[in-house]
Amino acid sequence: MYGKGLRALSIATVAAMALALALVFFYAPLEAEQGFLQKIFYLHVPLAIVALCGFVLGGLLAIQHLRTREARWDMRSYVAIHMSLIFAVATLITGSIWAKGSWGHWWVWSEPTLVSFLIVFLLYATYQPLRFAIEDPERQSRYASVFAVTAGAFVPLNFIAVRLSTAYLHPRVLGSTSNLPGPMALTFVVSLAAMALLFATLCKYELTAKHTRAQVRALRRRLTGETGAPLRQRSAAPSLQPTAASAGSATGSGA
Amino acid sequence: MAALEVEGLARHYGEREALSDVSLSLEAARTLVVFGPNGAGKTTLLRVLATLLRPHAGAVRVLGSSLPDDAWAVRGRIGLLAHEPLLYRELTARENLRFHARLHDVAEERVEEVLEAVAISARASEPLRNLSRGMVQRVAVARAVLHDPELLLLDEPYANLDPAAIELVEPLIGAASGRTRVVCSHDPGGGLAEADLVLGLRAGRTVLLRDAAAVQPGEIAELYR
Amino acid sequence: MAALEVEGLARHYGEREALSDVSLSLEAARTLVVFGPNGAGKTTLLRVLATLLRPHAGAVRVLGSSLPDDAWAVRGRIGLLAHEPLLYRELTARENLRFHARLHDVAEERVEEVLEAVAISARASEPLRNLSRGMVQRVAVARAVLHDPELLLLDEPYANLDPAAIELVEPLIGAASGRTRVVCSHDPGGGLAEADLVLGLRAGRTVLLRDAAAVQPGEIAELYR
Amino acid sequence: MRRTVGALLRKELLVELRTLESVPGMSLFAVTTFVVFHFALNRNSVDGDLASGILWVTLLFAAILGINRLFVADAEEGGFDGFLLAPVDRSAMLVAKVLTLLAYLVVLEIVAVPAFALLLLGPSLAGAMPGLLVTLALGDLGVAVIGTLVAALAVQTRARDLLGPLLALPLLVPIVIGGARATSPLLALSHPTGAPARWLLTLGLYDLVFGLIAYALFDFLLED
Amino acid sequence: MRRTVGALLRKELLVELRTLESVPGMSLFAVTTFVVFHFALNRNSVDGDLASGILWVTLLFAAILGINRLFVADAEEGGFDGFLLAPVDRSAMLVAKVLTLLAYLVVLEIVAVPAFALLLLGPSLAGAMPGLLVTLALGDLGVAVIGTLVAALAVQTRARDLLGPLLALPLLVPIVIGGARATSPLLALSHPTGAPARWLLTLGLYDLVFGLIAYALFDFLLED
Ligand code: HEM
Ligand SMILES: Nc1ncnc2c1ncn2[C@@H]1O[C@H](COP(=O)(O)OP(=O)(O)OP(=O)(O)O)[C@@H](O)[C@H]1O
Ligand SMILES: Nc1ncnc2c1ncn2[C@@H]1O[C@H](COP(=O)(O)OP(=O)(O)OP(=O)(O)O)[C@@H](O)[C@H]1O
Ligand SMILES: [Mg+2]
Ligand SMILES: [Mg+2]
Repeated sequence: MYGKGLRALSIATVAAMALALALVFFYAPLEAEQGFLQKIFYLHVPLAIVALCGFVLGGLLAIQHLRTREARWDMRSYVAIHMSLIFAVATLITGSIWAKGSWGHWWVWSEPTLVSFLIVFLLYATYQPLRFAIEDPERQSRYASVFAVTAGAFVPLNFIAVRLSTAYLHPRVLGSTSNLPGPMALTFVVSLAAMALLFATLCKYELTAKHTRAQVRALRRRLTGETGAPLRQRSAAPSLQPTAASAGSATGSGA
Repeated sequence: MAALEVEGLARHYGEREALSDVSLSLEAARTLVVFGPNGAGKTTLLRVLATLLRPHAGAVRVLGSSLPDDAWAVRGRIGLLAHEPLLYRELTARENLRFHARLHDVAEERVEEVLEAVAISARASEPLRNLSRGMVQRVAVARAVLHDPELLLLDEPYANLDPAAIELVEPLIGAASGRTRVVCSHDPGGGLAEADLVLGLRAGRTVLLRDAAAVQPGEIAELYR
Repeated sequence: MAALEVEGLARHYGEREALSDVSLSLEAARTLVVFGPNGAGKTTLLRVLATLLRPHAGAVRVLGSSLPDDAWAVRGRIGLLAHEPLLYRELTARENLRFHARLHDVAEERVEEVLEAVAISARASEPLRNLSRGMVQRVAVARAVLHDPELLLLDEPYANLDPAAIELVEPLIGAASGRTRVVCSHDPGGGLAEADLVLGLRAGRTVLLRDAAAVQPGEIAELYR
Repeated sequence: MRRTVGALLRKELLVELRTLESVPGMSLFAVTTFVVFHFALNRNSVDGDLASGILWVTLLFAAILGINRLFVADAEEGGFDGFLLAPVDRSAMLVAKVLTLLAYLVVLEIVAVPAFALLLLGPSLAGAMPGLLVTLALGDLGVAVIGTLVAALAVQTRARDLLGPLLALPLLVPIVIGGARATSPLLALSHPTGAPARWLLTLGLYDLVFGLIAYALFDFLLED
Repeated sequence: MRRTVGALLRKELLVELRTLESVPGMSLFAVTTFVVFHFALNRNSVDGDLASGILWVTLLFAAILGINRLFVADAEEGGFDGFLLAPVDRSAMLVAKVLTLLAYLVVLEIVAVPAFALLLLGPSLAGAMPGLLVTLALGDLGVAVIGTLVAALAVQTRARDLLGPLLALPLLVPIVIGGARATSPLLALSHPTGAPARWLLTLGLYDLVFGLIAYALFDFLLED
């Protein structure tokens, strides 16, 4: 059931990525000051935006998990944050490349956006270690969700605090597209959409893979018993417990 | 209505099943004794009944409230004596009990009363870490009965107690206390003697559930084979 | 020569006397069972004999070496089973025992051997914190006998063990092991049965010291009065 | 709830008095840090940004030492389970721990701020005092709330000593920013002014938001 | 002795690995700390005295965290007694714990120093490297020895967290001040020079004295 729609989504993503690439290289005009390097903008900014939204999304999914206690919401929250972390690393790398190219430094402190992004990244970098350090899967998912909600709320708050701290604001985040020249704005919007699609597709892939693996394990354990499949090693990733299944069989058989 | 009603209870830790499909029902003021080899799931069962662990499947009703949803309603009517004393080692016996008395809204006099009952009054002003193991166990007994619970959950309650102490705590946690009790035991003879109902667990599954009067000692020995 | 010779031993914690003027002597391959109410000083005596606590007065000779000066010579020939398992909860049973095997310069095969002997092999790769209380106690037994000690010091060794486990560890720490043993017990019947020599302590003082054959069960009950 | 919080606070006080685990260590760490800066900077006085920065970073580090110990006694001895068995509102634990941590921080500052004035600070504290008190109070509140949440998260993990600081540091960055920025005009050598209302407001809002979050989430950390 | 130290180190490593991969944890920790400093001090780059002060205070903080947890696992579970029962040289415990703490500090520095250079430090590290390495090595050694001694003392007196930081901090002050003084000329913006021999010598002597003291005293600490 997890695999459903995956193909359509993948195709849409590939198409959108292709379109975005085409626009970036053949349609969007060359920026006067920075030249070709500016093209990284269409990668860097969508990555950053999607990563941040992904973090917040992870928090929202975690709220759902805390409310319903269903393992699948924790799984979704985990996947969203996991993907966002990867996107965040990509943002930091592309941003650094851009910074080196246009300012001559790999890192500058005067950009509040960069710094607050770094803080958010540092916070989320503890997500996996936190999960890994808790062995009991239930407690792991509960604690991870508490973390995800807290950190999700922290993302916007932190941006506000950091922005306030710096008098001048260099990159005009999000609102800035309005002052872009038309073709650039269009290219940017398409790139952003493609990036969001990519995020969704990758999440879905990971979810499907995890779910399939869990089902295979459950089947194997049911067929061969404990000896057939050794207990799952401790891991930071959530496990989809065969809770519902075993509960069903338990009540079914009676006593 | 039964004090304890469990139907198809299951609980696992990760992929390890600690309890599966356990069903039982216990009338008020009676004693259920749980036997089973090490790792059978006795402690897990007790912790589920004590509202400290959520059941993963099945219906559990304790003193008329179903867990985990109405757990708040039965806390305070349950007394748990676990493997660990659930006390602060840095505090004295009296301080520990006073803390619990406040949490349970019990009068302070009751603290002195139970301290007296487990014969630890003379040492009640020393941090627990300076007491011997058996003395700490006595304080743990005092804690478990401090709020006069209706249901007692006892995990090998007599471990580390000397014979005199066992007699001493009898009116508090023994059959004579008149409370509903669930006792985990490794002592086939003693356990059977105080039981009304016997539950035998093996690897988390029920292998014996019968009125104590109908249980042969050999059947309990059989459990450990 | 006697395996254990204690003469006028005293030990206090701060101003509290835990042991005073305890004297005894135990031949090799025999069993001394120590009875006494909670807080009598049994654990303290064991820890002194195990070289973990210094005697404050008196002469103590263990396996021919006098404590505390020659303690280094007897460590490694003593196996202690204390109230706490003396193991790392984060490590698995196997890792814990391998650690001790290295400290005692024992071959790694011996680790598997004792794991097998206490029937914990199947769970030997899980951190101890995931094991049930009785399983941890089994690992503690394995640790105590890992280096094949001449003298066993056992503090309520059967607590938390199921009857099958008690049988299982019998060849390791029971009378059949052929080792010199000092056992603290709260079980008058069982304790007396395995004793060669009986020591009764009350508030740190010797109130009974006699060959087990000459001890009446009533005398032990008397100790707890 | 009042009664429960009272009982918990009493217990915390007893444990801390018995063990002196947190407060002395925190205070001494702060003083030592000032001594180190005093010698390292090779300067007898600092002011403005540098002064407020050193003050806040030191307080933050000292706070983290306290955060790391906050729940250890409860987790180790099964005190958590004891509390969970009582028929009381679980949020009482949050409130009590926040108040405990707050008390630690206040004691810490009673020691650390005069020490700072003595060892490092150039301008006199007298005029800055009211503003400083307000800023510290707002900062402390935030640190206490976030610290308690983080401590509860970290204590049940195996790596609590490392995870606690790791989780706490980023979450506390906005407080340090707000606190340091609000304090620095107070400690300026020339023309000290009041604490900027903007920053006090930011701190207050941050406290409020995280107070609500902690209140909503804390129960989940106590379960099972 | 070699075998015993090996066994102990192996155990430490296992416990550590079981808890958290400390290297990533430590790197995160270092980076976050410097971000905090950046905000608190409101500076984009530091040099000289201030830089060396920040570096050493960070180190001090990490050291206190490390010292606090050094013997916790052993004391809690009676692992200490298990060790004491073995027929081995007790100084092995000292050596193993010093090495453990040293490893902890070295790992921290391997990630913290480059992070510091990248994030905060004005002048380039290239020229300062040899001097810095020597200073850090001497400082670490002292911190490790004193930390172990104090942690052992604290754990035995059953009041570990009271005595841990309380004893460690005053004893560490000379090291941190010496280290900071020795480092600051290395990090100067203009005319960086080598680490002053005077301070290195002081550090070395201090290490030596405490090494001897620790070696002489450690057996007593482990008794009873
Ligand atoms: C390590 C992280 C980052 C680095 C090194 C970096 C670097 C840069 C650079 C060099 C520019 C070009 C500025 C110019 O036009 O001269 C830029 C622009 C921009 N960045 Fe980033 N960035 C980073 C993170 C982020 C994040 C997290 C966001 C989003 C929330 C972001 C959003 C933007 C936006 C919107 C622009 C466009 C500004 C404009 O309209 O020119 N960046 N970034
Ligand atoms: N926290 C935990 N994490 C993982 N597994 C656990 C945990 N606690 C218990 N278990 C496992 O669950 C099973 C049942 O444990 P439980 O403690 O209920 O046994 P028990 O019947 O009380 O045994 P004992 O007689 O030894 O006390 C055991 O296999 C045990 O290893
Ligand atoms: N660390 C300590 N500090 C102070 N007093 C202690 C300490 N350990 C034990 N005692 C005291 O010494 C006395 C003897 O204690 P010990 O543990 O030897 O008793 P025990 O005979 O083993 O009792 P139990 O049967 O309860 O295990 C007790 O009064 C106890 O309170
Ligand atoms: Mg149990
Ligand atoms: Mg004892």
